[in-house]
Amino acid sequence: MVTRGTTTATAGTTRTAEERARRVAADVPDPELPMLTIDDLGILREVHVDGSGHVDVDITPTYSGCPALEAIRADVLTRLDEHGMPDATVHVVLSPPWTTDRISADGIEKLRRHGIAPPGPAGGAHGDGRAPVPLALTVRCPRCGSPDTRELARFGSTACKALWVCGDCAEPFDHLKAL
Amino acid sequence: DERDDAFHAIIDADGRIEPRDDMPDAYRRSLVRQMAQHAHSEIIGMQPEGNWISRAPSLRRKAILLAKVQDEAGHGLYLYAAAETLGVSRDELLERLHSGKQKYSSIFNYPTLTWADIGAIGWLVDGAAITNQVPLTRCSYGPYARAMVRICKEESFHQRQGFEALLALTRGTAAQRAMAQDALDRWWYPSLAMFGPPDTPSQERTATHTEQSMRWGIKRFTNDELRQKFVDMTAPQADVLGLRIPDDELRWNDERGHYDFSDPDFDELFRVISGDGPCNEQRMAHRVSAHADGAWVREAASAYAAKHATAQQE
Amino acid sequence: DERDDAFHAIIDADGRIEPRDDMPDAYRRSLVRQMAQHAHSEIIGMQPEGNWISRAPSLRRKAILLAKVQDEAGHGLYLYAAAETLGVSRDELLERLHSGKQKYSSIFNYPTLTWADIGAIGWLVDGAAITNQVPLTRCSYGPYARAMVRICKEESFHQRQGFEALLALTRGTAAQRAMAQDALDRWWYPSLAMFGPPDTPSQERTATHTEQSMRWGIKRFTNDELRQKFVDMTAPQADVLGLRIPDDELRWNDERGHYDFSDPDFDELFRVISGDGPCNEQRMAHRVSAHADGAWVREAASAYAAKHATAQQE
Amino acid sequence: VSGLVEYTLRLGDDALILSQRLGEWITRAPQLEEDVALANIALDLLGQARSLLTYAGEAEGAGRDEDALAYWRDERDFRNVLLVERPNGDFAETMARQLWFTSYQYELYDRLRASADPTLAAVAAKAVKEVAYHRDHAAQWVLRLGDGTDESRRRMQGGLAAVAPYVDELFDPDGVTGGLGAVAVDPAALREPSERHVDGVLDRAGLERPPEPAHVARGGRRGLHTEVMGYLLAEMQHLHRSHEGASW
Amino acid sequence: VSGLVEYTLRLGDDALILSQRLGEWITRAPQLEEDVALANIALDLLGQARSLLTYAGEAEGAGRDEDALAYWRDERDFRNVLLVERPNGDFAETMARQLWFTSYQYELYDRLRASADPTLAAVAAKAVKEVAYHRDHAAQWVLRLGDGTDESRRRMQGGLAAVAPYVDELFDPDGVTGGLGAVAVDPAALREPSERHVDGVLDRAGLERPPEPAHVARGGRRGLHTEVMGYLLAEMQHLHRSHEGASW
Repeated sequence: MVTRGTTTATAGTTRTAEERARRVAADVPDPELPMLTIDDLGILREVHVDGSGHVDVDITPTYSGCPALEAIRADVLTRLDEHGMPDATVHVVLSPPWTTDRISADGIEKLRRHGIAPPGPAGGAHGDGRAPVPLALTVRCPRCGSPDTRELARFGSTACKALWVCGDCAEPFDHLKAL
Repeated sequence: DERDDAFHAIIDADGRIEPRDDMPDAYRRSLVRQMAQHAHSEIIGMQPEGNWISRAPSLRRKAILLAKVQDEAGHGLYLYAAAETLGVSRDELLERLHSGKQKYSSIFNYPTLTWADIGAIGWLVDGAAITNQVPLTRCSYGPYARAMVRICKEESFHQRQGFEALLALTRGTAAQRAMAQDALDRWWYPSLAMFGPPDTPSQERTATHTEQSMRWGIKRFTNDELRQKFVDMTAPQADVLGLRIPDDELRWNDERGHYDFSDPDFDELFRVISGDGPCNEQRMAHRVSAHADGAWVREAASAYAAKHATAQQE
Repeated sequence: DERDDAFHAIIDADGRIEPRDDMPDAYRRSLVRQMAQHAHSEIIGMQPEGNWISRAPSLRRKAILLAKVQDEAGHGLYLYAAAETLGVSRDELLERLHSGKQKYSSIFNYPTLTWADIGAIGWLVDGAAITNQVPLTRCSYGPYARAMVRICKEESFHQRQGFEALLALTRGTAAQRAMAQDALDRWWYPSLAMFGPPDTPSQERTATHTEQSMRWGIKRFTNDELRQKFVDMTAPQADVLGLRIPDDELRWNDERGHYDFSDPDFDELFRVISGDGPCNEQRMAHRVSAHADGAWVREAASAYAAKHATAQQE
Repeated sequence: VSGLVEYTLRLGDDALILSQRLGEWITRAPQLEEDVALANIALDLLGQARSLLTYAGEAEGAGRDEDALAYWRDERDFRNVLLVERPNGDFAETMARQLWFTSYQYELYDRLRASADPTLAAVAAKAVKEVAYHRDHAAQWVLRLGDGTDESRRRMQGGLAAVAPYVDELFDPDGVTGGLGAVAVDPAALREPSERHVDGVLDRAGLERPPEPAHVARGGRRGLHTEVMGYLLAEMQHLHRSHEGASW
Repeated sequence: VSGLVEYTLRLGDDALILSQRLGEWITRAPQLEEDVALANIALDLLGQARSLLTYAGEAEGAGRDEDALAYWRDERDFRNVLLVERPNGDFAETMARQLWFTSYQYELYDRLRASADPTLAAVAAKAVKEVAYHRDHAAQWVLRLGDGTDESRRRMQGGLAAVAPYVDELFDPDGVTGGLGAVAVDPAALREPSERHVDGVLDRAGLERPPEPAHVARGGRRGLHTEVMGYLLAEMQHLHRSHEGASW
């Protein structure tokens, strides 16, 4: 629950170690969207390695109640351990809050490939924080690309998803809500 | 005829049938029944687990359980929507559930008596469901196959969380360990029964049904093959948990490369399917009364939508 | 007239008016109101206590509480029957309760938040009730006076049990002691308010009402006299319990031979009487819905009785 | 656990849990007379439960008193039949449950007066007189509801159907009672007289025995309860368990 | 107890208890979409509660974590407003409660993002986006029910009247928030924007503001709850308290 400042690594070895630690942590798949890594989703924040080799990893939840966070924490620690970095701590940071804008371009493409309509930009709707619920006007079917789609349920099986259905190919699909 | 030939050509090439493709009526009916039963199972399955949301022993476990039950409702929604691509509405399917014409998985006719049952359901019931469903990701009907891809991913996460919930118990106090073992004792055979009756040729109707479904690519393995997969996956996990599977016959068979095990009581399975389970009546009554109590809300939503559709046209 | 004279002769001789005696309409109306309010208080008073039957912390306390609530229902029955001697039916009186035309004691519009409240109600509320009612054993209306004899005996027993329940707490753990003190803090002033508004001449209507009731022998002491009696009885008991009455002014006054104390907030009393109490709405809604839910049962009982009365006559 | 302890817990738990359910009626009964009557029956049952649980604790010899047994056992350790833990339903359903349970319990206590165990015999001798009243109370109401209005008859018939799946368990024989010889009463022997009494009341009320239920519910004697039981226990035990070791 | 701890408990308890109530809807919602939506909202609230209770425990410095605060405090120590502990009632009453609570909570979190306390600010910044969805969800339903059928309009009007006595407490100012300066948000300042939002929704729905209630219920912030609260806590806490010291 603490927001940590960044420290600049001075020694080159630390930087190398830090890059390696980050690559390892970045590869951890999201438990609920396992085709995406936590880096794709923007859940992974800072990774630091101090002089003694201790790794600090900051992750942030997609939403307040996200119960996958514990699993992510465990998976990050396991991966680091497997890669010879057993001395690690995973911190949960809330600030700044996660938004769908943090999903990488790669992540957006993977979502689409797996039949999940990616979110539109959240920044406009939430930029001032006074958040009217963003209207998703042009959600395209991730399968056939048709814009003839409609929202079936604003809340989907996981908190970040809504359920939509395509008017052309008739198939239901998940849409990651702009948050 | 020509349309039949096109359908069979796709099936034979292990391709995907899509909603707008031609398909034989029997194939469509079979799929509707299978997808509906799957959707019904998701929503009825919320009841035994929902039973513990208010009483979860830690806030973290409460959050995990809430998220899981929410996932199941979401899967139900998704599956009903996928079934609608076959030209049958959710309302019709619910009506068939409520009138008893369509079934849901019998496993949900057992009660959740202790918190450990939540772990056992995640580990065993979701484990069995995944074993059943992973092959369906290659099912011949496109929307169902893709739904299975998505649902299996989320269910794998549930299974892992169920296992972890049990692990916390078996690494906990004596009372917690006893609770975990008791849950395994009660849920083991009902979980094995989830794969359906055995593949004996004597039960010809069932066998024929299975064969037809396999020819159509909407079933990929026989019941006994799936049951074996499940036992092979689960038995070593029980060892990790330090729990004893309540089957004296259970042991590794080097020759077969599989675990030997005793079958569940299939007579009980048939009794429970046909209504004689501890919770059949309770589950249906709960479901039907929720639906009936909500009728006025659904009517209001329809009336509102109709008014505003009219208003827009004017 | 002559009948009035007979009535006043009995009253003046401190005798008893009996059901078949002549009595002025105003006397009858006053009595009906007073007895009905008393009966209503018994049955509404079951709610705050009934609230803890299912959760009582020991089987012994559960039995005592069950017996007490049963007594209250019995007192209610008895008092409605006594009121019926004045020519008004229980159904009519219940109708006046349910429509809000008649009141019950405002003390029952406070919630029972912890187990200690059960002890506090027994000790303070029953104590105040007894203080109010013991003089009524000499009330001019025979059936009411006799009812009071019986009821006061049982309520003394309840008061003693309430005191003992609190004593168990104050001799128990720190958490139990805190629970007991908290209950006293919340119930003290509402209990003092049970004796009604103060005897100030400024509130003339009330004073007149009291005076008339005293002339008729259906009230024997003024509100303030009764309140003083109650404080004099209760303050030393609080010492035995080791609890602090939440009144900085409370101390023995040697000169007066009484305890000095602060009055309750009479504005609050009037607010609660007129509907603005924490539980007014809840108590009435509970009572009315129990009555409504039971209508079909009462109708069945009447129908059965009518059929069998007819059958016997045939 | 010895057979005697197990058997005594069964009797005690039946009484305790039914008492808990009947207590829920108080302030909610259809008329004031029934608030009194149901409180009275609940109190009688609670008294029986206290004697029986106390005796079970003594027979067990592990230092558990009535409260330890009522408040510190978990759901899987309760031995009551499923019938008594059922939610009350409407007044007709409660009376249907009362009709069956009192018929059973009356026959049981009547025979248990002759138990080779003097404590059980003494508890039964006292309780059988109370239960005679409870049984009469239930019978009177079943008559009035069955032979009252159309609605009451319909509801009474519904109540009988609702409890039907839970009746058989009362009469299930098993090794525990069998192994106790003249100490215990064979539940199977109570079926015929209990059914005779119930049938007699239904006949007089012009009510029909409900059809055989699709499912016969059992398991309470082995601690396999229905999902409502956990909620009942949470409410009953929460305060006591929150103050471990405290006296009340 | 410091003002910060007290204030954080208030925020956390509101979220926790409302989450508990909304969770009761699951498997009972009028349509599957609402099972999902209400579970989702309950989960968001639970997540907020966990962050807030964890922080309250840290600020208190007595070693209490989220579970110690949720499971081991007694009724008199809970700081939630009475509104959130009310039984759900029908769907209209739940939506009336949601309309008021989300309007309040949205305005609260929106301002709390600028709190001088960085943790509260971070929790609020995260939560405000979630609550925007909750508030929209409530508004959509109030519109549909108010402007749906005669029955839904009648029920929605009834739901608004049922929660009316519990609205004022949300905006009660007191010394705790006053004493915290720029750390806390003055609840009184939230009244006007919350009411404006609610009034806007009611207007669009063609609904009337219910008449002033005879009694305005308050006391939750001082641990003076309604009688339903004890039952809610018994259910919520029983299992946890039954295994003191266990990990789950």
